Amino acid sequence: MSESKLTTMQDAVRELVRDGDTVAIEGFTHLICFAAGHEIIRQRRRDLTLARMTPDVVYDQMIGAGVASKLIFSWMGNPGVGNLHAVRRRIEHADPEPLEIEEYSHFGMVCRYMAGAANLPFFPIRSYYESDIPTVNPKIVPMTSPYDDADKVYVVPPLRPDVAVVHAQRADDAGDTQIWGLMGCQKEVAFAARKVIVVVEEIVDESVIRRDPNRTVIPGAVVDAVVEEPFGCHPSFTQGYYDRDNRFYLEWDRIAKQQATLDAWLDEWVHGLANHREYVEKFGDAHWDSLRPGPAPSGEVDYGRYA
Amino acid sequence: MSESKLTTMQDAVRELVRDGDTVAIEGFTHLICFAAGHEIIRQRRRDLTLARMTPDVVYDQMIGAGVASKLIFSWMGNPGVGNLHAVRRRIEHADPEPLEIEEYSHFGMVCRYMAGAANLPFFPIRSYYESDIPTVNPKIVPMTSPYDDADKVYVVPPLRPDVAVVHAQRADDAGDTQIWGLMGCQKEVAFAARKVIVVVEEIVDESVIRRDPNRTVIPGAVVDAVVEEPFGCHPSFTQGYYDRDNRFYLEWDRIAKQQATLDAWLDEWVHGLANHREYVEKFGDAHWDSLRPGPAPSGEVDYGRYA
Amino acid sequence: MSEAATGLGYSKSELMIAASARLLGGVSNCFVGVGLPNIVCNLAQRTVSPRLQLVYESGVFGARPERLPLSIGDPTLATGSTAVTSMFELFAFYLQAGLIDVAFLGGAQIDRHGNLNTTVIGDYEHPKVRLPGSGGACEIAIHARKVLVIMRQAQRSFVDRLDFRTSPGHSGDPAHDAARGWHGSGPTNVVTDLATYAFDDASGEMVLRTTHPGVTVDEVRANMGWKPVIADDLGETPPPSDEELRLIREELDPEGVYTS
Amino acid sequence: MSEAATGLGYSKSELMIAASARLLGGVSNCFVGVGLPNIVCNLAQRTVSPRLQLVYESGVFGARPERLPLSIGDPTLATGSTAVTSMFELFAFYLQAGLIDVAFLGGAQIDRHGNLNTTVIGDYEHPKVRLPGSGGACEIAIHARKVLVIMRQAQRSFVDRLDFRTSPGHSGDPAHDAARGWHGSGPTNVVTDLATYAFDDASGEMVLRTTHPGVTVDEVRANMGWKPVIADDLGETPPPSDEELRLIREELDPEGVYTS
Repeated sequence: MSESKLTTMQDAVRELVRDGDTVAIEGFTHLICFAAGHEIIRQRRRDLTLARMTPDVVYDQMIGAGVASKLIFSWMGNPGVGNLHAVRRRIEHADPEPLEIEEYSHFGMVCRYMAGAANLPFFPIRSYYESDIPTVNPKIVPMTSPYDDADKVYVVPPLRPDVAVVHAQRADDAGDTQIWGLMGCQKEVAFAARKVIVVVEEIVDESVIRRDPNRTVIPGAVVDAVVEEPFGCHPSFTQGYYDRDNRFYLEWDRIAKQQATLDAWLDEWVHGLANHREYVEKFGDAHWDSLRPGPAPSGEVDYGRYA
Repeated sequence: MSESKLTTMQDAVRELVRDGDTVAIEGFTHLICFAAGHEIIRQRRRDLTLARMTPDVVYDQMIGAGVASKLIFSWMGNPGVGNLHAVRRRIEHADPEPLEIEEYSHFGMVCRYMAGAANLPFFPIRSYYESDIPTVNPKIVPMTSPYDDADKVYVVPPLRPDVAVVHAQRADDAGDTQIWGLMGCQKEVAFAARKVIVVVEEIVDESVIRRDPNRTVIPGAVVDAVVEEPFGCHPSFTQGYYDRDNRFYLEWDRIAKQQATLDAWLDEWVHGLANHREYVEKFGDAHWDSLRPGPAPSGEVDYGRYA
Repeated sequence: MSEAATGLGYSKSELMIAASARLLGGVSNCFVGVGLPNIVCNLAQRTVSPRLQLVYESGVFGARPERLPLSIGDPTLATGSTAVTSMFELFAFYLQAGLIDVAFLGGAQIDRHGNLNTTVIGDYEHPKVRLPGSGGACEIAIHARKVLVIMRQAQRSFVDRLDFRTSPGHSGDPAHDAARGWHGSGPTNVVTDLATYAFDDASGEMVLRTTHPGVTVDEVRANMGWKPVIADDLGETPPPSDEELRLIREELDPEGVYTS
Repeated sequence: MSEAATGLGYSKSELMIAASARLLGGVSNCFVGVGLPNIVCNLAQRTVSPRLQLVYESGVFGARPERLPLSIGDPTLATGSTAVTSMFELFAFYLQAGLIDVAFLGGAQIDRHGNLNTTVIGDYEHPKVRLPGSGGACEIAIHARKVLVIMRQAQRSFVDRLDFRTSPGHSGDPAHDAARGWHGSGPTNVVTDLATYAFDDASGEMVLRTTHPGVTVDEVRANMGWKPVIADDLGETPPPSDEELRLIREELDPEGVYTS
């Protein structure tokens, strides 16, 4: 009934990501598509505006590699470890070049995606009261309730990335996508973006999706490309498939401290490899086995057949 | 870890529904809790404001029984059949007494619940342009985008029912509730309401809920009472449990045409019965067997054990 | 109206269904109603629009009903569909965001610009007939890229002046319509039991395009409350093909619930 | 600081954890962070607050972590939880709606009114140190009914003037605070490696309540940027009980990641 959008990461990035685009690789600790970040570095995109609630190691790699000139975010750091050295060098010392920033709170970022997804000109939120954040971000503006002059909110504008990359456990080849575990803002960013690349651990038959339609988070109708990339979130995790590789997060703290060691890492692990499959092979099976969780099945429900 | 909120429909309505309350029994064709409507009639509540996107047979019964003085809605009718005779008698002829109405579009009603659930003073929507609806409902007010004077939306105020009744397939005794099939605005109305009665086909152990947390629509944290009431939606349906009893919807068209036949039906099927269990018994097992669908299992997913 | 009554080998409903389905060529995301629209969409999926996705305002995307749905919330719509979503998301992320290519509307009254009344006959405060209200119609009229109206035609339903404007149509001023910035801009076609209509780009007014076989222009005129603009190339509505009739009668409505 | 370093049979972290957990009596919905707050909540659940529900801004309600989470998005939090929701719903329906009874915040700087800076040290345009930013802190400070701050105390972190106010605390004017109409109104308690503090209802200013065993008031004063108000009933922070220490060492942080 619907056409296949199956492609490779290489082709998806080549065809859909342009220099100067606003790109969002989302995923809140869960489902962060490092494989897409690496391919964007490999294809040496430039002047990107990177949007993400929580810029972490993947954006430190991309910004350290020089693909971006601006960052839109709400929290930056190496979760549970510390700082993003490459990002800080650029913000604090314009080293090697300056990085423009536009910052919100978490809820502000989520609501920007919500407004983008829902085609709303603004989204109201009860935040930023008596905070200095609006003083450094003029896009966050106060508004009074039309029902009560004493009731004030702030509003944020829609954020519609040119490209959103959403990682998920599974999708069919039309892009009907199912996610379990932490949802982050995967649904909102997908509906908000002009172009959507869905990256999954497994392509499944449409019938698997149709057996549990309430599990579908993103319909193929908004998806432009579907890429099957096992372990595509490493060192982040995919619920039920593999664990976060915390050793890598700790190691990155050391790697990113100097631009030289960061560049060496990029040469070996990104530019030195043709694609994510080679990255997976380079780590070796034993490594991936060590990250596999035990089983925790969801159980089944019955939708009932009404014929 | 959390206390049981298990009770009977009789006690839930007696303790939580007061004369004059705003009550929302939601469910979009799916999961309409007729059992709660019948108990409210049985306990002869008065002067209620009834809120519901789609007032249908259950509200025709309640309004025909005289429990309500006002209706907040977006579409009224007997879906696939025709009119709500009792409601129309009151609106068109104040027979036996007038009924105040406050109407929206579907999206307007949903957004009123959204604003209530999210503690927002208003919710913006792109609707009502060049429609007469705002001229008869002053609560729907125009607003200009602070980012573009030429971009206009309408806003609706929050709707926070005193009591929401939400039917679902299953919940644990703390009120952690799971739904599949049509969601309507069950989640939004539950979070928006001050008091929530969850009615389910089956009470399940907390472990069943915890096996598939993404399936949870309403957390026990917002639930005040949990009632187990098999077939509590009849003649509406519960996905996977029983089908809509369309014969009853057709029959109701005949019953409601005259107040006398409506009263007789209430006497026999509501006042004449102590509770919903007797209603189920009165229909008999053969009837319920005829409404049971075939199997359509969802399949399982794996959350992974991270210990 | 029964087949016998037309004496043409098909019923008026079957003609309306076939004529409507042909308007769905190349459409992908279609907002479906119950009754005739449901059969129209299923017919289009089997003929002019194999990629057509059935979307229901109840929150179902990519439905594959195994039986004729009795309402837009029939359980057969959820089972086996591609996605089931909350009504907020359906209206916000799908409809308001412009993902719906075509939708169906009807009403108790329509005027020459395609404005529709599903709210009240008579005065709002003292109604002669209280109708269902907007439901999703107001949003659908604004956001669906194409809107197809299927109605029985009569003096009391095709009116010069609506008693209440529930859903906006064309304003009559194309400059104004363009400036609206909506995804849609009023109905694109009207199919009745007597004729089919389109809307004039310049005036935004309903234009008689074809009359059904055996129906005269006078008959059409006699059943509407204004003097209709008639297309220069006024023609006859092509009758349903044998294949269309076979699909309707054998697959889509074997019991003839909506088509006999 | 190691147990040896205190010479008291417990580490400063263990004291901070026990002191903080005791502040959670009777609490039900608790917004948890990583590190110390995570251990504090789990300890409270096993002692003063058996009904405590662990809520994570990542979208998890009623978590039952089988291991010490490495981040607020650790996969062990989703598996076996009561509900996993989108971040929009977590922030809108839970936090903004007032369902969160208590939350934990920290920061690079705090002032006497509990305003917090997690954004920048130095000038915003030309930062000396760029910090992570708000994350959910700004919303949490406004909407959580109680806010507990756990921080290491020093001249550079307990400052007279913040470089940037990321999250609002008390205004200093109780009338103003009452008129805010927020669910919360600035931090309720502060626990440091030297002492514990509450806030004065009238002035909204931080008040020294207890000093930790072996810590003098002068030592406390020497590690903050303003002259603190001292409670009339200034006391000593009760040390962790044997049971609290057993739970921390045997069940919650056996490897001593956060507590040694």
